Amino acid sequence: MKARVTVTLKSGVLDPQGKAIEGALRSLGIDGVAAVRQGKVFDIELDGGDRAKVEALLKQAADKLLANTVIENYHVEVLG
Amino acid sequence: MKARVTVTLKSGVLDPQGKAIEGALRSLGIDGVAAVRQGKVFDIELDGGDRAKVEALLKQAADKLLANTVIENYHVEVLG
Amino acid sequence: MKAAVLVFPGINRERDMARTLRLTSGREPAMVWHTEHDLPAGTDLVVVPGGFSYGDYLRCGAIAARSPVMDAVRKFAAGGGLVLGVCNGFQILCESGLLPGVLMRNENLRFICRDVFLKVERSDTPFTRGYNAGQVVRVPVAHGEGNYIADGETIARLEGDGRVIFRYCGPDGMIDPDWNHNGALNAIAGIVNDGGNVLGMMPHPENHVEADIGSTDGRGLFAGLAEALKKAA
Amino acid sequence: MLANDVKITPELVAEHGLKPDEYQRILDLIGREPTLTELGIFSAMWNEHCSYKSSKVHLRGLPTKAPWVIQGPGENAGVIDIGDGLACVFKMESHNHPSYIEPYQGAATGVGGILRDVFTMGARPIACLNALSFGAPEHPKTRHLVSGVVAGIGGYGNSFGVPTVAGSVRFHKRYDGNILVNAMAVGLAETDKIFYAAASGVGMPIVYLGSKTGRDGIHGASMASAEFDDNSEEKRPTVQVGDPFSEKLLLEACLEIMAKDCVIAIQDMGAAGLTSSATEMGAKGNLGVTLDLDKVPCREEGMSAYEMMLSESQERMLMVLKPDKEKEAEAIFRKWGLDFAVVGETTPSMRFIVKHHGQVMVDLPIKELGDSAPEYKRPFVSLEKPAPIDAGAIEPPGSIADALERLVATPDLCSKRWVWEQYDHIIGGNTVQRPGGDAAVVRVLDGPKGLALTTDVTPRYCEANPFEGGKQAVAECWRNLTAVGATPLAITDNLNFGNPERPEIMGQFVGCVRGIAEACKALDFPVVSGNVSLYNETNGKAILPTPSIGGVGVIADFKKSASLAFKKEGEAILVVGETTGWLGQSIYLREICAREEGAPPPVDLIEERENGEFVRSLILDGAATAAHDLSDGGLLVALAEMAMASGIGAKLDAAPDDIPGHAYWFGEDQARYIVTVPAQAVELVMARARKASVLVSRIGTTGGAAVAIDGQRALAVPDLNERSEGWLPGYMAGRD
Ligand SMILES: Nc1ncnc2c1ncn2[C@@H]1O[C@H](COP(=O)(O)OP(=O)(O)O)[C@@H](O)[C@H]1O
Ligand SMILES: [Mg+2]
Repeated sequence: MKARVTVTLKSGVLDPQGKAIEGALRSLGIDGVAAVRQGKVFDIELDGGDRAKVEALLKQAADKLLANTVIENYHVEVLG
Repeated sequence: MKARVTVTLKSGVLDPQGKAIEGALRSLGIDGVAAVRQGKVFDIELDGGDRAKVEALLKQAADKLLANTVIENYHVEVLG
Repeated sequence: MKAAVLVFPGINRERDMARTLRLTSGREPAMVWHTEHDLPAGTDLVVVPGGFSYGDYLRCGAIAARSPVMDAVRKFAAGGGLVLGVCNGFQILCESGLLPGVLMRNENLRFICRDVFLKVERSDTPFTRGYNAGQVVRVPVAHGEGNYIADGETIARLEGDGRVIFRYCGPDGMIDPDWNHNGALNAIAGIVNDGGNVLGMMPHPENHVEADIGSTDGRGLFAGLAEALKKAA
Repeated sequence: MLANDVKITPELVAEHGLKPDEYQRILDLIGREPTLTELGIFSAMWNEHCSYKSSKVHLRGLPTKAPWVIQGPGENAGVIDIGDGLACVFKMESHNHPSYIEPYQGAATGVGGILRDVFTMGARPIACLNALSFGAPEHPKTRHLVSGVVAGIGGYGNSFGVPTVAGSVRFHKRYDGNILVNAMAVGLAETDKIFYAAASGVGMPIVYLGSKTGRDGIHGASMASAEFDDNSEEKRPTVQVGDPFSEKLLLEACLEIMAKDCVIAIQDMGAAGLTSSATEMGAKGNLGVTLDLDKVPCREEGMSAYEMMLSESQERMLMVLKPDKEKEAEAIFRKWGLDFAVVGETTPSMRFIVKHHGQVMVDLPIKELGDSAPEYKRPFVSLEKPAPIDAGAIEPPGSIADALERLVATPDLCSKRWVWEQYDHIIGGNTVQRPGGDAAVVRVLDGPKGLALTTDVTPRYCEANPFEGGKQAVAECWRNLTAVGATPLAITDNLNFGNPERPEIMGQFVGCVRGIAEACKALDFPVVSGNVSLYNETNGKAILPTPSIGGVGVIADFKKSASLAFKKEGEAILVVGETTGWLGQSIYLREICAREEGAPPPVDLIEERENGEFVRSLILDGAATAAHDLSDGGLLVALAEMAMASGIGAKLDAAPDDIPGHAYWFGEDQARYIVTVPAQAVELVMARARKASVLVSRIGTTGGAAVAIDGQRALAVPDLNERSEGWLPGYMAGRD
């Protein structure tokens, strides 16, 4: 079973990375970029096939490890 | 207009971070994790509303900067 | 030796590098700002120093590799000019396509600052003529992403062509996973391009050029370069 | 006209951490109800963190002057003259609560903040240090906190490009719910090019520089002074995110415009951001300030005046520029890609006025805002001091060797390599003595001068006897600088305590401060900067009193500095100072006997000074080949450290008959050092000691591959090393 956990910064939290990338895109001549926020994805392969169980497991993983819930949100998607 | 560029490691490329997270998940007692690969997402806000144009622009941005195409794949998704 | 040291926003070892170039060649290098389109006339060595260009925020060295000055460096290298990239400089050279491969997070995912031992694989390059082949030198590393990786074909080519110049080793010169602090493939610490005129390396020879501060093991690289360039001139 | 949109209720006042009488003080001061923004401003300016309201009266007792002090406490950082037209600028500051809530960002922004304090004064940072106190290793959060804090300190300093050269790490259950993260930064400037916060001249442009303002850390300053409870994890969004890249640009841009003589006054935006920086510049210069918030560069939309005034977004500065240099300064900031905006001006009115969307949101008397902050003489009691313990009544270990084996692998005494290898400690190319010794030594410019740097405190001594503990912290700091051959010059202090509203905590505070003052006076070692962190409690349980002392010393020729590693086989090992076998409050008692009891070792400051001066003279004239001060773990732990650092063993005489063996080897008598000298020099050194009335005794000889006490099992140096090096990595990897 495959799943993807996407971790993004909460809105309002400073994103130095996004800011630097924004600037770099502009100086590369890529116009029209108003804002960039950088996040992470984790592509995870799991043994076992119970969708609901896997989802619960990954929420736990995100809470405990993959996301820093003080400043980040996450989203779990089981791809089957 | 909003878009998301997702950058993932090509298969075959070693991912020390993913490997470490794999181990960490196991030691947290999260069972059944067979493999983890870490990637990045860029949430981008753009001025201008031509979907096709925005898509082309972002492909260019990914090719030029956001992805290192030697080791990474990317995927552009215009969310409207 | 007319060295040019590139300065990108966020670079932080440019002063260390400039001091070392001055100490070892007797000549003050030119500091070149990233927005420049040309290198100073007469430049015979380009140095891309260490640091955190652009905070290393996207991928290490990625943003700096796309600065205007790097076009000038590419041209300079294509003409056979000598280019040395150290630490972030190595990462920038890889990102700019001047060297193959990438530098990933250290295997233990932590930043590591310590002295390491390097085996000098060849002494017949302008960068290593100050050393003997097989010599072991002690120099510091200070990086979070120095784990060199490339695809199998590239590694085979690098090894086949003798383009691996420095390797992490034990004090006795043995290549041993215990002494490969960042997990680099084949313990690779430094490589050259196929022309042999562009060197990228993770360790900091510029921080070991004085007996009272660390050691003098890094001197050979700079002294050798100065000599090579004197001969060429 | 003041826009008084929100009714100020007692609940709102309480939420702002202001007591009813403090609110009354505000009403009396301004003669009307404050606006919400004004209330926010008062709460930020009058909280403990900014106003020092509980500590001020006691801090006045600290000695702050010496001929070499250029700037004592009161500016962003202290400044001392180190000769040759150079000044050393330094300060230590805590980021305790933010680091508990978000260890990486909390610690990182702590480093960012203290670096800003130093370069605001015109100094280029040349070194960082840190003093860390974590909970018990077995506490479920400790590992996560250690990992995050260390990565955060490294993450910021490494990227910014300053070497982190020394520090301390301790573990104790009393920090379980409230860790301490104290960061110190040290910079260099020319003595005649120091920059200060006081504005001067009316109608001068006030310029905002650096990163944009977001809603980061609003109430951050208040949080730093609020006692923790179990709900504290709910306060998370107030955590700021650090951006070392922007700060590095800010550093370069600031130093560049300072060199071009553009700056009249400068103040960084730290706690209470725009509010405290703007009012301080005005108040110190006897001027009013008017700010127009419509000009403030913002990262988020729709920020209110309240939010902008209290935001603690990092990497920002406020400056008063010379009007004719404004364009030049702006060009420099643009070159570095930083925001630059004129956001206000100085006025003759002595009022602090803030406008937003054309409305006056704040109109307050600028001087009184800071000067009228409440000041408390809080009641304090001194608890009864524990009596000294008779060493003879303390059970001996199975064997001295067993005890040493255990001690070198205890959390407090083991090697901290796992920590400092994550810090770039060599960038700059000036680190003469790296972490792992008594004090770091950093070359000044191209030499030959060097600076010695260290942080010290022994909290268990402070708890048992605050006055003696305060003295000891200063003395140990002085001793560590001396042990590398430096002349100690001045300190910064970071006073971490519990809730000052409890008389017994206030008693600890007062006792420690008095002890610090006494030692500073006796050792000519003034306090030039510092920071107070109170309310370090969880559910009413206070931390151990922890006044971290950061010391700076100077050595004329860095090449003469001594290190603790044995240099050669066959050299004589000498102990300087008197050994009585003091086991009260010792590490031995705690780790081997599981008792935290007794009086801590007293510090005789005259002896401290005499012994130190003697050791320094041995180092500087080349007589001593290695030197190490004695502290936690006493004589045998120190000897083991010298052996481990070198790989050379030691052959040691048996303990004298009149002191129990374990008390002799592990007692923590103060004012002591170990030095090694070539065997043939012993006579001469002994003669010098007699002349200086300093007690010196020979206890053994270097050599062999083991630490071997006559009549005891010998301990191979590599085994000791393995134990000492093994504990922390093993613990962090989850093997415990
Ligand atoms: N957090 C830290 N950062 C940098 N260096 C550290 C840290 N903790 C400990 N060290 C280094 O480890 C060594 C031992 O620390 P400590 O036992 O506190 O020394 P001492 O008792 O001599 O003050 C010192 O060199 C110190 O600088
Ligand atoms: Mg010491």
